[in-house]
Amino acid sequence: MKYIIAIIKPHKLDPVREALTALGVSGMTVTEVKGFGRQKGQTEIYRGAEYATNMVPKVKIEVACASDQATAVVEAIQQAAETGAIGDGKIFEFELAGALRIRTGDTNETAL
Amino acid sequence: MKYIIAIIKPHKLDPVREALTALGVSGMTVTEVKGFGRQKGQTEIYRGAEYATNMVPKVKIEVACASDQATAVVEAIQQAAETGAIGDGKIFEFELAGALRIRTGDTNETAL
Amino acid sequence: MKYIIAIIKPHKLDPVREALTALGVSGMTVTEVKGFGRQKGQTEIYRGAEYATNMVPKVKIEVACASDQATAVVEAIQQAAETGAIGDGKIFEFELAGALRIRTGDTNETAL
Amino acid sequence: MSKTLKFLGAAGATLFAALPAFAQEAAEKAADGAAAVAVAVADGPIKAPTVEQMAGMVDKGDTTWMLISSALVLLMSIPALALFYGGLVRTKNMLSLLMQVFMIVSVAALVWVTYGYSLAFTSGNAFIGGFSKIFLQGVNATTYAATFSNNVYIPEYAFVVFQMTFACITPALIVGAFAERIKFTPLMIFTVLWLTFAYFPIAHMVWYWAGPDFLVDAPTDMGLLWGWGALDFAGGTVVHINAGIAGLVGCLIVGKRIGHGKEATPPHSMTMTMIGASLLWVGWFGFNAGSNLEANGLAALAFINTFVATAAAAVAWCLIEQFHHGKPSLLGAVTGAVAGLVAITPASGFAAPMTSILLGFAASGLCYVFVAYVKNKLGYDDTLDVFGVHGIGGIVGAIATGVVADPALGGQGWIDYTVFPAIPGEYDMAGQVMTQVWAVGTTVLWTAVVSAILFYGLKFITGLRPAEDAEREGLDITEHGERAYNY
Amino acid sequence: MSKTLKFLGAAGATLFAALPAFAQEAAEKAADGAAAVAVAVADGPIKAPTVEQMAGMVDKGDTTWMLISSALVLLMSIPALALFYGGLVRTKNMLSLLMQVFMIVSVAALVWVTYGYSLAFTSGNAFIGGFSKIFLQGVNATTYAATFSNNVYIPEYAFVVFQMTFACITPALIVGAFAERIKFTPLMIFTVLWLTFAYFPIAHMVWYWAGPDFLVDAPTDMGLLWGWGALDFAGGTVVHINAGIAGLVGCLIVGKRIGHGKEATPPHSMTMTMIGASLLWVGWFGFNAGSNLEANGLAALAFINTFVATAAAAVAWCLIEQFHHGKPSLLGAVTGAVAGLVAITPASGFAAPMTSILLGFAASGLCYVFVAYVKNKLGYDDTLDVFGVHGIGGIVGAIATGVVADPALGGQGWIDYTVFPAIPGEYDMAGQVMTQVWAVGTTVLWTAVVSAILFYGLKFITGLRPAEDAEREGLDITEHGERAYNY
Amino acid sequence: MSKTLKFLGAAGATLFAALPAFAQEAAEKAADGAAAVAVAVADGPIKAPTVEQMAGMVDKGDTTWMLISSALVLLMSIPALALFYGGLVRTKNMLSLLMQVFMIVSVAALVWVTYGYSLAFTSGNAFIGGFSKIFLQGVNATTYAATFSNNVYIPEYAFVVFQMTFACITPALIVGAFAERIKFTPLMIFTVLWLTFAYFPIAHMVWYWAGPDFLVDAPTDMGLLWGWGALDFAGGTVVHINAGIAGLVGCLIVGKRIGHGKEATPPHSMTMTMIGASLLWVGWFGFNAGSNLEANGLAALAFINTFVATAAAAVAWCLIEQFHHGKPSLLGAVTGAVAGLVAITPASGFAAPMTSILLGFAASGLCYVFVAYVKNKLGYDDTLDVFGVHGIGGIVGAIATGVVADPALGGQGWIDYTVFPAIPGEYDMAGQVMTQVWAVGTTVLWTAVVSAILFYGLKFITGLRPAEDAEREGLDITEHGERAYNY
Ligand SMILES: Nc1ncnc2c1ncn2[C@@H]1O[C@H](COP(=O)(O)OP(=O)(O)O)[C@@H](O)[C@H]1O
Ligand SMILES: Nc1ncnc2c1ncn2[C@@H]1O[C@H](COP(=O)(O)OP(=O)(O)O)[C@@H](O)[C@H]1O
Ligand SMILES: Nc1ncnc2c1ncn2[C@@H]1O[C@H](COP(=O)(O)OP(=O)(O)O)[C@@H](O)[C@H]1O
Repeated sequence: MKYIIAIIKPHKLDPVREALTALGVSGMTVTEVKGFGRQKGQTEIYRGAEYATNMVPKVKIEVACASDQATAVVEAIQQAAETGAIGDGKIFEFELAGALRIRTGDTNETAL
Repeated sequence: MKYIIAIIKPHKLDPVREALTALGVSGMTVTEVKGFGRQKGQTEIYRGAEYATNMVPKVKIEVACASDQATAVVEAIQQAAETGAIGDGKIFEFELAGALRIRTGDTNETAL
Repeated sequence: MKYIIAIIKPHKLDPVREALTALGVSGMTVTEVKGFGRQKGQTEIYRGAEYATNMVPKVKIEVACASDQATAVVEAIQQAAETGAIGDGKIFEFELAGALRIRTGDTNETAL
Repeated sequence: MSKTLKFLGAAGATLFAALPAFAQEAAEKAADGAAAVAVAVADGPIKAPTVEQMAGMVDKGDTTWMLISSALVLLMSIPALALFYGGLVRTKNMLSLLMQVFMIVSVAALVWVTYGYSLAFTSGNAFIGGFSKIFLQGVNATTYAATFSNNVYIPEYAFVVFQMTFACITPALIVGAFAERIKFTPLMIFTVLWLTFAYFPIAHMVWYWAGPDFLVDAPTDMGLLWGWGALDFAGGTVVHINAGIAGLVGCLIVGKRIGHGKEATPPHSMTMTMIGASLLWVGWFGFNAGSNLEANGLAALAFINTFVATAAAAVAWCLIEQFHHGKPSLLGAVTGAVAGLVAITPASGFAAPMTSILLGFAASGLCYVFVAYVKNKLGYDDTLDVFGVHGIGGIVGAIATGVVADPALGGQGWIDYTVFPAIPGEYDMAGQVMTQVWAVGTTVLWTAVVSAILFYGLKFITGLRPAEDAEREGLDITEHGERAYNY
Repeated sequence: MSKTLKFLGAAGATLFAALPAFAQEAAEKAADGAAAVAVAVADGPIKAPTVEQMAGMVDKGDTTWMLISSALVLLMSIPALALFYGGLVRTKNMLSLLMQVFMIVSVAALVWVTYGYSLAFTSGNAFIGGFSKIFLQGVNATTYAATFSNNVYIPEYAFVVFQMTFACITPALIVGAFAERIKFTPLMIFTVLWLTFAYFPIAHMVWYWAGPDFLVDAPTDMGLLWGWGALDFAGGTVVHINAGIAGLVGCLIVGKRIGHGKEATPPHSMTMTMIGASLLWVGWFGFNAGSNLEANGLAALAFINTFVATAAAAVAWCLIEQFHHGKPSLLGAVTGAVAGLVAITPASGFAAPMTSILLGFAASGLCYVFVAYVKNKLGYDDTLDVFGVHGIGGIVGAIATGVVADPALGGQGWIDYTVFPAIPGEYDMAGQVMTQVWAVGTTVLWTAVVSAILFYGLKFITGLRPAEDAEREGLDITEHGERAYNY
Repeated sequence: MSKTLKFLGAAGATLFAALPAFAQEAAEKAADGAAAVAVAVADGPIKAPTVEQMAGMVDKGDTTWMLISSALVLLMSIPALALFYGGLVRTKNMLSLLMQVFMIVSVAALVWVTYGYSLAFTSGNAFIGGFSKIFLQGVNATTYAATFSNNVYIPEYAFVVFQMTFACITPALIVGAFAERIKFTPLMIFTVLWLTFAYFPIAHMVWYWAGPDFLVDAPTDMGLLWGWGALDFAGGTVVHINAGIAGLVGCLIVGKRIGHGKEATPPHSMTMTMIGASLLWVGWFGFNAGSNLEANGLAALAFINTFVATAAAAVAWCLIEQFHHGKPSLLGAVTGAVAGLVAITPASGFAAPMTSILLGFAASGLCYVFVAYVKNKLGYDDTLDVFGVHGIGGIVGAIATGVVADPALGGQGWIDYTVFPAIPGEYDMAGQVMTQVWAVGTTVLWTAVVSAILFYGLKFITGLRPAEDAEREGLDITEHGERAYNY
């Protein structure tokens, strides 16, 4: 199994969610985060003074999936989340050693 | 070492914390997240109009532990977090390659 | 590639970010979390009654980096985040199986 | 309704407070604490008093009442309305709502003193006033405005500022209909134009008249709807129907939000919405009871009616939800409360507390139907139910005013200002209801046409909506470069 | 205290403002801007004036004052109290608090105009009024209510609405005691019953009397505690002790929250609590100074006392915390402020500013002891310290009123309304304190018994608490299907 | 300006409302609803009336106005200013701001009644009053304070409490300058000392005089700046320049925040800031129009000026941002609004609405320059622009008052109280502007010196800043052991 973490722009959450649902992904977990990267943040202006912020609000998506689904998931996220502008985000892929559904006790693939 | 990520219902946080403490787990990290899964969200009603929300508030718990403790941790979480209703959440298990306590510089098992 | 997760004290975020930038780390993702550990929380007082809180606000930093950079990153975080007082936090290291930059489709090291 | 000219208005309680005594003892008219009037008492009220005489007909209690009422109505716009609306949108658009309301208030205030007051409250024709008080010329600290009682005046600045707050809140109400998807600059332009072509004329038509000491000698110097005898105590037509219809037209022309109907858009902060609703309730006392222009028993009546109609409407909405969904919601409670406030507005000085409660119940139910069913059926995207609550609630209230004002139901009836001093007129409920219907119809038509022209015009000239990506990202960042929260 | 019937009340400043002058120059009584009174002046005040005569005894300044005071007291409930309470609970119960307060206000308003006003403020027996003004019959825009001064009246609707706001806030205060664990529907039923059997009787006992122009001829037409001569300027017994005791009884019968004592439950938003406390302070001026029913020097006295007692209590709590824990907290500051507001309430029109400051200090210290020690010792779960602050603060204030009202300490003493026109009575501090103690005891007993019966009854009939899982999940979702925040 | 002693003040509208009529008909002076004055009318106004006579010169409308204005000014401090400031800081310092403002208000109120009122408003020398009313001795519910009109009085407690709210808000304004980095205890000590040595003297210099019925016989019993003929309607010098300069001195002596200039510190909640700004606007009507001390046409003038100057300033700031950065921001809009409020303060009762608008525009532009350029150029860390907005806005307003008060521009001119009854004086714009400049200079100098001494003194005795780690962690936890939010 794989565990995919994607950092995307907040307003891309809905398209990404739809893309993943279309793929048959049964669940995901979403966190509001702040990102620091090449996209150095909008220049923010307070009372006329400009500041370069380097923390940009992002959304982190976590999806556990079967190993053979991983590539499709990554691709789906990339396509849905892309705007072409800097700050589109990253997708990270991990090995998932085990999974369990709390309600039923199902484990691994069946738990997802 | 293992790294356990559990997504649970928010009001189960206290029981889970107690169960883990009872087990001798020395620490954990908690994040407020939103979950998307089978539990399609309460039907929320705004001014008489119903919407099916698919984002349900959840709590994510992260626990690093020694490998031999992992099963016990997973079981403890499952028991404490279970309600039997849909949306109880998942537990994911990862290999943890290294750990370090910032204060002392202790590494790996001793760092937990 | 490695994926470093560090739990630090909130007011140490700026020094850590600076230390990592100095190291040439190109990005990171930050989440507000609550920590539960040895630092049992300030004794909080509400209307004269004392409670021991066990949830302390922390900040979680996630950095993906090339494997050979990992040690330097961990050290930099540790030095910047250390106060010597209890609750300074932990650093966890994971194997990162894959990475992708959404904007360009670059993968792995080049994606970071 | 009979075409006979009737002059109605908020009853002049000062004069009629003690009707039995009226005929017998002129001295009693020294009532209600106005030494001023005492001057007049000797030889009865003075017809068409001079400014110097008016100075002796002012009561500081009234002046205080009008000033504090003005402050309360400003409170209704900022922060109350801004919070009520803002709490209901998504976080990414919160700041844009706050900004829109804040700046509409600011712009409207400037427009009002520049030419709005003149267009609305000077003599002109039946549809619009003139430019005689442009830039407030001729208005100063020693000029006075008439009330609904013979020989009772208030400082004109107090009247200007009280009416100003109405001109500030009305366009701000509209923005809820197309919240989360409007560009800021066109909205500001719309505000100025809409005030000019919709608000000022309708305010003139509904509220302008020569005053109780002058009307007898100037029997045609009045706005169209006032002349018809339409009853609108505090602005059901001018404010709520006007804004409700403009909102409906606006949301149709602006179009639906991206994702409308598919994504749930839960209120980002019901806390803010509740604060807003509560302050709206508090401020509305200035709106309704202040519209009496005097601090007397009638103002107290308008006050208590405003209180209980709102309470009834909140309870009604909760009961409906309880039966319909099994749970009463806070959003329901506050929506009901606002519906009650809207509905009682035109009736507040005419109804009795018990009929106000019934009106509150009825308005709540009807608004519920529109908000929960009709809107979804017809599929328009009136984001914050400006039409469903202000439009429908306003129409219900305006028409029901014809019923509840009937003295037979404990109402205050109407006052015949064609005789001097004014006397209560004879009440014809059916006729009055028809007058109300005509007034509503006129307002709806006028504002719909003007709003449609303005929205279409701006759509083609400046555009109304931000780019799709900007809408997705949220107006806070794209229109104002800020976020509402940086926790 | 001597069993002799004494008639006390808020001093009639209008009459006694210029005591030396009183005997000599009747003309001076034309004081305080009321032309109205001028009518009376010619032959001295009129005993038992007719309604027509009353119409000439109304001052628009008073009317304005009563209306704006009513708005301020509504502000105290919504949003102030709702925010003060809501900020202190956990996020998951925030909305339930807002909803409870909002709907209690709405329901109480309807109950008040339906039969509450009649039960509280019409002639009946010493314990409860009658049904003569049920559905507000007989009340209209031209009826008047007495004040504490001979021949000074206010529109009855203004009196009705002012008192209404008190009936709205009192049951809302109670909910803090069992916040985070009460079902909504039983709470609404409780509100109606408790108003009927606890609030209306106690309001009648403490506040009902025939009025200064009528009492001489109707020497027994009054509430029980009023007849005893108990002093309660603005509702220390009726509002605060009443609610405080009901809260204590409620939290005992409802039971402790799950996890009480084990889990820390930090306030989810001290920002909201601070807004609430601030608006409570602002609104309380309407509550206390408005209770004077006239805008004169005594109202100003009640105002300044309310200000400085609160400031003193806030400072006192901070100093205690500084010495006790090394840091003053905002929660401490606002809790102290509210304790001061509660304590000064019965005394606000009787004390002098300097004795008010002392009262504020004392009340803050005593409430601290209850909130920080006694509660924990006894182990009851009064979530938001309704008993500790409103109950204890109310009792301290009510008893201390007997001390600070003493003219020897700069207080206002009491007015003997058995003579016409009224005159100041002779002050007996020890006797007065005993009267206050009796009044407190009666109130405590009455409300405790009524509340206990109602809570137990509802516990068995409808149940009071949500299921354990529902309580854990939070009342926002389980009772109302909404969240306070969706950021 | 000529060195001749001139006695200026807010024009006595009561008397001059009907100037043409003035000479002819003494009876007209019965104007504005005061039966009281009627007593006087028979033989013209009474010079130096006794307290008993004053009792007949009080209008309840004025009393209501002063009480509600006082409530509005308290609202400006808590919650308005606290939220306005608090929203702009980072989350970790939010609670500290709320606490600072809340406790400064509490402490200042106690200091005011203890000796502040006496030092500011009793006869002493040109710089400071005496101790004759220490602990408010001699003040009671039957003493009266003069207004700006002959023979018009208000209850002294109402005057005491109105002025108290000014003493409460002024030191609270200062804290914005060194927000996020000040220890709480020294701040409280500073508050007491600064009130004593800066605020009370300046209030005495600017506002103290014997009153219109007494000045003729006591031609030197007045504060220094009042004697110069400086015009300051509502406290441009006493409140805004005073606080603005103290803030500048404070932020220089306290030093910059850690990370200043490097880290962006976005406002943690623009929602709170907007609520604060809105309530400031609403409350400011009490501040400005309340400063008229009477509810008449002049109060209405001050009210409308306050409204439109603010609107103009908000619009101006947005337009500047639109041209400069392409987007108007909410922070800009509210900052502009506050700049407008500050600038109109000294001029509010003197200007005409149209000149107020121009003043609002000008002040907004000048404050923008200071906030956006000068501050960054000079590199001081005035966290919330207390100097840039209150200092600069206050100075602009104070000097411009000399221009806009000119009757040639529709202004109210000045009143010559050296004759009895008072009459309008002849206006010399250039001279008046010079007087204003002198008044500003004196205020700046006085407050700068006092503030510098106090800040340096405290720096060495108690220290002003928390430890570096504490500052990083945030003052909420380190100074008060609490967090503003625990979601
Ligand atoms: N090395 C990294 N480790 C963890 N998160 C990263 C890393 N680099 C970037 N991110 C996350 O991805 C987001 C987008 O990265 P950025 O460099 O701004 O744009 P792009 O991906 O278009 O090059 C950042 O805001 C951050 O949240
Ligand atoms: N594939 C997944 N990857 C990541 N998180 C998931 C996944 N599936 C479910 N979750 C998380 O688990 C929560 C519960 O899952 P859900 O399918 O609703 O219920 P259940 O676990 O009872 O079947 C979801 O809200 C989501 O946060
Ligand atoms: N086993 C663990 N798994 C996950 N997070 C942990 C674990 N132990 C500690 N943490 C995180 O690290 C933080 C600091 O740990 P704590 O034990 O309080 O202090 P220290 O690291 O100085 O011993 C905790 O608040 C928690 O967020």
